[in-house]
Amino acid sequence: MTGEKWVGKRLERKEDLRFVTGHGTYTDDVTLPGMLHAAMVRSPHAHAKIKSIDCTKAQALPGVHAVITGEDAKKYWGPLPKSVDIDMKIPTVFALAVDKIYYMGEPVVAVAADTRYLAEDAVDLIEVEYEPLEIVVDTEKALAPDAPLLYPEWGNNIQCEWGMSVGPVEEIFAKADHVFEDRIPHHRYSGVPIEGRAALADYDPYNRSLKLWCSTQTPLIVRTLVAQTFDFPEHDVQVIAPDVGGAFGNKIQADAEVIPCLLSMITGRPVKWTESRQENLLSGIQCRDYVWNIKIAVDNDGTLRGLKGEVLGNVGKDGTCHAAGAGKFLVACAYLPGPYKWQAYETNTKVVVSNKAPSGAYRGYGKDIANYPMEIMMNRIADKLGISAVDLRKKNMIEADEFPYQQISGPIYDSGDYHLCLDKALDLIDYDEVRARQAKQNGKDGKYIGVGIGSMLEPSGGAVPMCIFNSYEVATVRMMPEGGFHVLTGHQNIGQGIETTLCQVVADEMACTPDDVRIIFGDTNAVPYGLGPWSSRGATFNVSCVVEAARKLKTNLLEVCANIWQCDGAELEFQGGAVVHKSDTIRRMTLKEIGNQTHLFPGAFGVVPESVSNPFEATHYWTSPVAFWKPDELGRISLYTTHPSGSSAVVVEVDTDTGKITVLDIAMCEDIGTLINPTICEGQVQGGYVQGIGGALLEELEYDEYGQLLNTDLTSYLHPLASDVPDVKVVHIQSPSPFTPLGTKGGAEGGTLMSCAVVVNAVEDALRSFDVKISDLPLTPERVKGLLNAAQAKRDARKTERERKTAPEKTPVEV
Amino acid sequence: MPEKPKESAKQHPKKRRSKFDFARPRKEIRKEKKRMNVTGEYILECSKERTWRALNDPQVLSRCTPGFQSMNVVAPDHYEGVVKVGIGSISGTYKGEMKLSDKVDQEKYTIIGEGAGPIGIMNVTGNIELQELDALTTIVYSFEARIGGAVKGLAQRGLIPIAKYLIKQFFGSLAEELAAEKIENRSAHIPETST
Amino acid sequence: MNVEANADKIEVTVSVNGETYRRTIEPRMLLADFLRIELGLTGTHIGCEHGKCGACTILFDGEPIRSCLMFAAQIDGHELTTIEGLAESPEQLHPVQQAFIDNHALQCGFCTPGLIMTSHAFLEENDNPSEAEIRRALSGNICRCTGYTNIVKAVSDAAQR
Amino acid sequence: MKPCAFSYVKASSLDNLLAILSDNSDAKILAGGQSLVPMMNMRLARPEMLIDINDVTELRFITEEQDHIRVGALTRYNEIIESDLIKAKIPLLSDVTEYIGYIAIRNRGTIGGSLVHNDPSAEIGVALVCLGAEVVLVNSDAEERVVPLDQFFITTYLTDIAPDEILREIRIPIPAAHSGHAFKEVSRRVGDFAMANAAALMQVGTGGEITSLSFSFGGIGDVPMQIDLNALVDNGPLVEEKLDQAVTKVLREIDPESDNVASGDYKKQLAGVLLKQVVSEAYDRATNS
Repeated sequence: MTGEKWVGKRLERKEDLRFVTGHGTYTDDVTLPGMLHAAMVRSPHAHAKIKSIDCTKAQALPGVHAVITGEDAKKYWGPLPKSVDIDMKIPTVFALAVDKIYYMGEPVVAVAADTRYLAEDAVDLIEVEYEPLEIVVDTEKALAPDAPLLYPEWGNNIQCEWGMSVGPVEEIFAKADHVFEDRIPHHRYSGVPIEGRAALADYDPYNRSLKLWCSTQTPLIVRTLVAQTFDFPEHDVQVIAPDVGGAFGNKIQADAEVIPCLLSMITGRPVKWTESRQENLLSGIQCRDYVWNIKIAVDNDGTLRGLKGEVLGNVGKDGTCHAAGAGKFLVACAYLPGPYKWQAYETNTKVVVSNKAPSGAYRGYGKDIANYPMEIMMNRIADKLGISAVDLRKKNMIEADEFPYQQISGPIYDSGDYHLCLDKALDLIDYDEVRARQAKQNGKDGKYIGVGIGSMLEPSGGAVPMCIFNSYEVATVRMMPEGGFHVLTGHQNIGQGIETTLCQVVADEMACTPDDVRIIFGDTNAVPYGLGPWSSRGATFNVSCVVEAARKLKTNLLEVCANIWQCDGAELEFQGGAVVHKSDTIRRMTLKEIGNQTHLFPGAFGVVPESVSNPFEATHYWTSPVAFWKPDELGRISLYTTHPSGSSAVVVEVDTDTGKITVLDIAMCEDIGTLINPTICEGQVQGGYVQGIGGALLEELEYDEYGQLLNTDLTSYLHPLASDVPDVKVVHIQSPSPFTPLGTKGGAEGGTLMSCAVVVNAVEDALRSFDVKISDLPLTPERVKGLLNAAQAKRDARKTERERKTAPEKTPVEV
Repeated sequence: MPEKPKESAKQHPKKRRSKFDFARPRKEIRKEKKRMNVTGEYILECSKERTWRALNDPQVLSRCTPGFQSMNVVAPDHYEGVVKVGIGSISGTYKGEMKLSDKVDQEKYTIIGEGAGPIGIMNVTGNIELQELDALTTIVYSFEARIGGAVKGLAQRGLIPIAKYLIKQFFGSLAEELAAEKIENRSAHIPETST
Repeated sequence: MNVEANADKIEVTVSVNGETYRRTIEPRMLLADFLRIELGLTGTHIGCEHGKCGACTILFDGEPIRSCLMFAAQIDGHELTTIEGLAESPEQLHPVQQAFIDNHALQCGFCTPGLIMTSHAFLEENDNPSEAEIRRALSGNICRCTGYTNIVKAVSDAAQR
Repeated sequence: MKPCAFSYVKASSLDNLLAILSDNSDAKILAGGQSLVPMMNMRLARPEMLIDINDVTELRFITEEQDHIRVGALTRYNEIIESDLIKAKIPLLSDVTEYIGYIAIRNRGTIGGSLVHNDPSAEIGVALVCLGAEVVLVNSDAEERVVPLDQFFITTYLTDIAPDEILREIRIPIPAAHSGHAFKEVSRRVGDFAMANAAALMQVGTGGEITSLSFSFGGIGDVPMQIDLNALVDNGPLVEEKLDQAVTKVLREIDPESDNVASGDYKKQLAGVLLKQVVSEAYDRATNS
């Protein structure tokens, strides 16, 4: 008999009890004796010289303990260290502005006072004189020869350029039956978690140490960056990441988090900074914001031939130091080909700086940028060729028997069944029924139903070269004398449930129950160096190193038992919370007995054979078996280990009177290989999908031409509400990855990175009879109504035109 | 504001020059939506000459400008002072300066005002033109204001109506000034309330 | 400008989760901060401080309110219930709390206390709500993680308990 | 985002409130606080003194008096929604109040506060203008002032209330029996500022002709605005083209300003849509009542 298996079970989450009772501990919940509170003066200008700063009134205010400007802060710290540098220009930027302002909301002066209230009073008393400079916010205008420069020494506003060309591009484009081209822009928005950033710094001059509680996904990376910023010994820095109230990629750097550290060093007291919502929207990490110019060569029968994509990315002040935003456009170029087969591919990107807030990561990190234009083009091309968008996709998707498949851009796709995913998504939404309903309803009472579909790739576990996010993971599995286990990991619980899933994984390896395991994370003094959750890497990197570490420990413990019983380790196995002899099952030792014997009585000396180096714990370093950085003969690299995939469909209703869009139905089929906890995996898709819908319909960080952010509160930055979406139906198929020990792949981003395109497709489908083409997002009612009006005007014009002419005009083939 | 359809390759296959040269009609439309312009006329029962004198008298200007709390003359036609602007519950004190330029005697001038305070920044540019018609002087005005900083997001909501209201107040007080040359300090009182 | 923070302090006596507290506070102290800082009840979270996100929702004399839009000065003599006051014991959770766990209605858990307080109050009024009614009732609480599907399930599940 | 310091006074009664107010006319009234406190937290509002009127129970009532209903200024949205009297006599008001914010907001927000704050698309104002309500103001000398609501609103965020005055109550004429009403609004999400909204109240004669019709827009002008639709009154049964003519006429007359939720042009389009929908719905209700 074999013991119960935990991987694959819909286990309730171990972490939930503390959350539903209000006993979670988020950074702002931590209070230290003598703690001060930080607040910052933020620039109302988007681009300006700092002429003068007068802090005297603020310094005089009772209860204020420190007031420091960017200039003075240079005595304590250096520029923010770069976190990515793939042939990128690295600007010298500080966490507090020095001399110059680059975006509205940039911190200029920092204050520490007895209370946050007082700190904000002090901020009010600080007078800063600015000399406004010419502003550039628009991506394309930033490239104009006469554009104002953020960093004059660069000579332009381009932070990096990158490109590749594979296959006989020009020849294929010349020969193809059609070339479709389009300009596809995408607006700026971000994760905007309900818990903003928060950091509590405690510098101890007597212990020469710095302790930092911080709401972050990556405590160890933050430790390194903080140490580098202050040129402070990293081994004297401790970062503690308690519960994190949502992150989504926004919390993977040390940016403003260094400011409370600075204030604590100055005052010698603990200083807490809890980002207000206004601060979070102004300068919390922002994302998206790009424009594609895309060309696709295709034959009459729908066979995709060649692909050309040029993407302009806008990273605001910078995308390398405040946060690693610049890298996502390289990922976008690597994955534009998506789940489809191509014969030629050419791409390049220009990453542009502007007077907007710094750009970082948000659920997708380039995979969304790759997916959005491709999935929209697929539908538009299908329309033009008069074939169904489903058939066009299926015709060009990589077949299930072709894996592992090296995509033309370099990545090696591990496993999947793209066709099956698409079919399942269509079944789930009852595609044919919707089409029928659509045919019946559309045109009546001004309401139009549309169904959008899309497919996606969700590369998991990026290993980016020349970047602190270069991917590897280390875990230690440790046995207690009483038989239970600790898993020590640099991974972080940000809501994705590792306190449950990792226990399931270890329970299977050690033949115990999840309750016999506790995950130790979020304390850099307790765990091995690891990179944390981003790029959906948990199920690829973290799970894999935990599994391997557990297996190492297992082997050692079998050796110990074999030594005790004087038999061969191969005759023993873990089973039902014990080690048993396969043939002689009377021989049975519970984990508790093993723990006791090795640790206590008689103790290691008596039972541990020389062959076993360490019976108490095992550590494993896991890195990708397939990612390669050394460019191959075509200059291609492969950065992601596993390639989850999926398809989804959405039904919308457009009210043509008001332009308002209602999402009626959402269905997604995802393939992330082996599922550890299906309930949690579905939750990731459901939440992710709704974030993408927010981007398509509601959310925007909109800057006016003066660089003023127009969405500085939650009445103007619109998260999706419960009343804005229907249930998200999710199914999974499982194509285990050959590259991970359990066949697992990451699954945190698929919903987000594809839903935006699917919604746009659905709306264009609903308004097909108006021949409406969507460009700008989000699809506000006003914007949709505007498109409808324009379409009507166009239609009327054409009508009169036709009446004039006798011969009907011939319409060109391009989209 | 309804958008023009995006120009696609369909309409102008030849138009594309460099690969990053895309057609973009949108920005201009946006401006209209975000900018704040107020134009209008105000008729005074008095001569152009007297109106012009009043409009150039710092004392009169400071008395008539709603919320003006203090003003001193830096140079001819260049004043600095403190204005307390209230928009319902929203109220902010701005330190700022005001310049009169492009003067044509008894015809017109341009006002350029800048202010900054804890809740944000404010820039106002206004043109004022005088026309006389039998003993009546018509003041034709056009103002463009823009605000920035924390106040921006919320204030946008009531901005134009409030600006119109404040401008009316200004000319109202000016009319009174001219009617009876009585001196009396005024400031815009805007009731502050809550839900 | 009024920056002196010493606008005379005032004393409030309030009952929170059945316990009576007396504190002397600045008039401007927000109720949410009072609960978190003065009483150490950090289960009430602050997400926006302008009434949109709902993370700070608590019960004021039995009715759900935004604790970021009230001043502690206003609660003198009133009764409050926060998320900490809902469960009998760690073993004996409130039906809504249990339903949230059973239906995986939370991920990062930050919005959860506000959502549970709102749902609890809503179910007191309407013990057999439709999905549409639930979605409307929860529209004042933003959850960024779950996409709401499981929260709606949890609330209708709790209604049946 | 923490408010500036202020001094705080709790008014115990209306007289006490008026007394305090007469000595501190710069003070701000704290009622529900659902609009004021956010602005204070963002430091856009910096009152030096708050007068908390939440204990002034004399301002919290709903009573019927001959031909009208009196609602105390401190009456909370949820109390209006739950009031059987209002459900029975002024269903329009109950319906409209449901649109305001969220449960937690409706538990605190007050009808008086909403009117004095005067957001151009506040549902309550639009409904009450449609209903022809009046506000009763009192000052420290206990002088009363009764002002029709449409005159009370000056412009966005501004009303005709003096610094020493307090809004005591709202008087709402009870619509004749068998009136038909309707309210609709277009907003981005549930509980957001409406881009536009509209309310209608009408009676229909036996011949299917409209005998009286009151209609108001919110979000279209700088304050809730009454719209003259007399062309539709005593003009036979309501038919599509009559309504279309009315819409065309109204759209010629209005010129909405752009604000942070929608441009003027779009609001104008919404106005047309809402007018048509709301009038037809009210007509159906009136004819079937």
